[in-house]
Amino acid sequence: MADLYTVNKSPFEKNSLEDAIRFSSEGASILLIEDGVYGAMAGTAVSDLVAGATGRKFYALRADLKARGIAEDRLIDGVELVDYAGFVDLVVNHDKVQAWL
Amino acid sequence: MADLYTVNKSPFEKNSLEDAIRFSSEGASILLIEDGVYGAMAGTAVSDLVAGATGRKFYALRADLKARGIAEDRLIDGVELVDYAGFVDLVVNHDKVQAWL
Amino acid sequence: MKLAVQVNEGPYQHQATDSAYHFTKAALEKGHEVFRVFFYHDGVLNGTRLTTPPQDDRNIVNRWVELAEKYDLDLVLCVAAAQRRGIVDDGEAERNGKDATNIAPKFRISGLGQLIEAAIQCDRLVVFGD
Amino acid sequence: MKLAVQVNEGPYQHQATDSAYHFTKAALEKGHEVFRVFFYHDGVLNGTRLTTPPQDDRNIVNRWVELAEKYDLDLVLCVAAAQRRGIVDDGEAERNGKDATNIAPKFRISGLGQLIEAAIQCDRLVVFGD
Amino acid sequence: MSDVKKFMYLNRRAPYGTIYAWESLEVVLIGAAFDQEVSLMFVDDGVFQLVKGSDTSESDMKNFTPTYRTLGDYGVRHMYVDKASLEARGLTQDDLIEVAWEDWETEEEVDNIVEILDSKEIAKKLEESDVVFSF
Amino acid sequence: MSDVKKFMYLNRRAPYGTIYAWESLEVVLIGAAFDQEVSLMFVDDGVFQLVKGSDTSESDMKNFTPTYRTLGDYGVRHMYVDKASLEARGLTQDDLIEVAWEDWETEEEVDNIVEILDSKEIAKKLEESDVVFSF
Repeated sequence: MADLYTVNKSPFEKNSLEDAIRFSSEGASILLIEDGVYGAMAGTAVSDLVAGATGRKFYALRADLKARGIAEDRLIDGVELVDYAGFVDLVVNHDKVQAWL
Repeated sequence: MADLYTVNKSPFEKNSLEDAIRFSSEGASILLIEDGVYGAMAGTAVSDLVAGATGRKFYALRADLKARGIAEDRLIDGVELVDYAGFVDLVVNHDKVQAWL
Repeated sequence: MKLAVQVNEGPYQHQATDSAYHFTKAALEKGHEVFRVFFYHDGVLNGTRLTTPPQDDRNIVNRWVELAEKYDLDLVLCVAAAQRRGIVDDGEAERNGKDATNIAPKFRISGLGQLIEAAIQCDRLVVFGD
Repeated sequence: MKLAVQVNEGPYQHQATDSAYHFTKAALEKGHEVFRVFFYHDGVLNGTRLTTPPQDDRNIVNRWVELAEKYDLDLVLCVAAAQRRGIVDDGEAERNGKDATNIAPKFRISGLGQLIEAAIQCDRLVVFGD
Repeated sequence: MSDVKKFMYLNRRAPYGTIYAWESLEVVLIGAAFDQEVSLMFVDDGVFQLVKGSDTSESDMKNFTPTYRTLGDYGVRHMYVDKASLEARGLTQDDLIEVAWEDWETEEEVDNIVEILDSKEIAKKLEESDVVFSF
Repeated sequence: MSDVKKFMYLNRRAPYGTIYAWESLEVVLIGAAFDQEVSLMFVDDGVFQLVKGSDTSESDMKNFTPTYRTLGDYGVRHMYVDKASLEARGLTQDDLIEVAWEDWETEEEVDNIVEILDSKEIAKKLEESDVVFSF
């Protein structure tokens, strides 16, 4: 197993996503929630953070994407959407959770 | 007269200082308070923001520098220190105040 | 699995409290044990019974109370954080000479040790904050 | 000169309330008129009388109260923000069926129009926030 | 100074993650009663406030995005968007809501008061304002 | 799982501008009673928490910087600092406070448990922890 990282900050506003990637080990999962879901958008100035992070699996909370009007066809390839039940499963199926606020 | 910009965010954490410089006009004054005072430090990765901003006058709140252990000899040349009374004078002596939070 | 949840922010100002609620609810509905929800920093402001949110918006405090009633959930407000921010139960009112209380039902005020204990006892700690 | 001050954050969590207080005090000591201090967002939490900060720390609420007593300062909490966050005076308690109040002396609850009015009336608006 | 002041509301935060966008909007709505000259500025993550298609049904939050569309009726005359902030987020004007405006007395109409400006133009608008509200 | 867990406190915020640094420290102090294996990590503006020479006399805030020096007495075994964060802020280890540690039973002593690590080492420390506290 590996760790689950949660990121709730817009990558345009704070470096939490960058940190989560930098300090995570191969095999880690990174879940984007709240304003963190902006990091899942393709075609932005920071898309390469997620698109270029090999060996990490990315998830985004669907409820938070929808609230912000981000359609699924705007997402970076490979980002998987979860609901809160899926969030719980991710927590259970990883060694521990690291919140990068 | 010109506008006074207040910046209270660390320039390592948010782009408020960069914005205040970008959206200010020649002759503007920029006052660094709270975590914003880290923008006044010389020799950092973001020192050029202040050091390279021509036509703007920079101030920093002394109480906030001291609380953070930033000695005066660590500051960028030309940054002027003020106390809260000086903060009030700056507000009075400019057209208006723009808070870049 | 046994989970602990930490909430660092107050209601409405930051979505962290919403995320914590929905996560906790989903975990309980899936049959996991939520050992404790520990409210720290401005998070203690989730535990006031004096809020009156607009009719067309969610009632964050009541949601917690209802979840606690349904699942016998342990909602703990850090005493030090609560004192700084004015969240008071009967005991605190007496100790600190306050003339009113504002704590919501199902919440209790206790020490930081309750967070440490939760972290020791539980399989996972999940933190929600700004 | 006539000044208005807006405070967006609660006490202790963020230094914005400290900055607002020290600025307001300095302005009054210099002989300026502070027409109103308007508390918005979590800023309304500055107006609770139920805080008990540690003895070795500043008492943010009492500082505002003492400043208001000395200079007859108008401290206004936004009603909509106060309802969301559980700050209640007698009128609000009656209107919303609350069994307690927690507003501190010298603070009053009123509408957002008080902020707009202050911005119109004053020579400068100074905003403190997160 | 004239009776009418130029108010500028400076919005730099994403919606929903924090309450600032919504409570700022509440000030604009209330402020309509005061007959000032009102503009809104959207910079940094603030541009996300105007993105179309918000659906909060799964998150149980109040959806306030539609309220922006009505601002023309609340006396808001200009809504400015920072070009650089928009581009950095991969957005274009097509992604943003439209806000119509009409002067009931002169019958002057504007289909959409949402306008994209560059940094220099924004600096000028800020400088020309009498009061800047930040949230 | 053994009786003793590895606790990691992750600190990423500057002191004094917000309360997170101070209230996080309060958890560490209380946590000493629980005999876990405790480490603190300082990343991003969190490295500013350890800067020497704080003087809050003009700002009327509680000066908690000296409390970090005592953490060795509260069972904290390691304090790690991110090298990249430190360098970006123009700081060196000389700018940081020192924290001594002593094991009263074995008489083992460490003059300073504040240690600068690179990203890879930090990732490893985080991964080896059992619980990560974020504030």
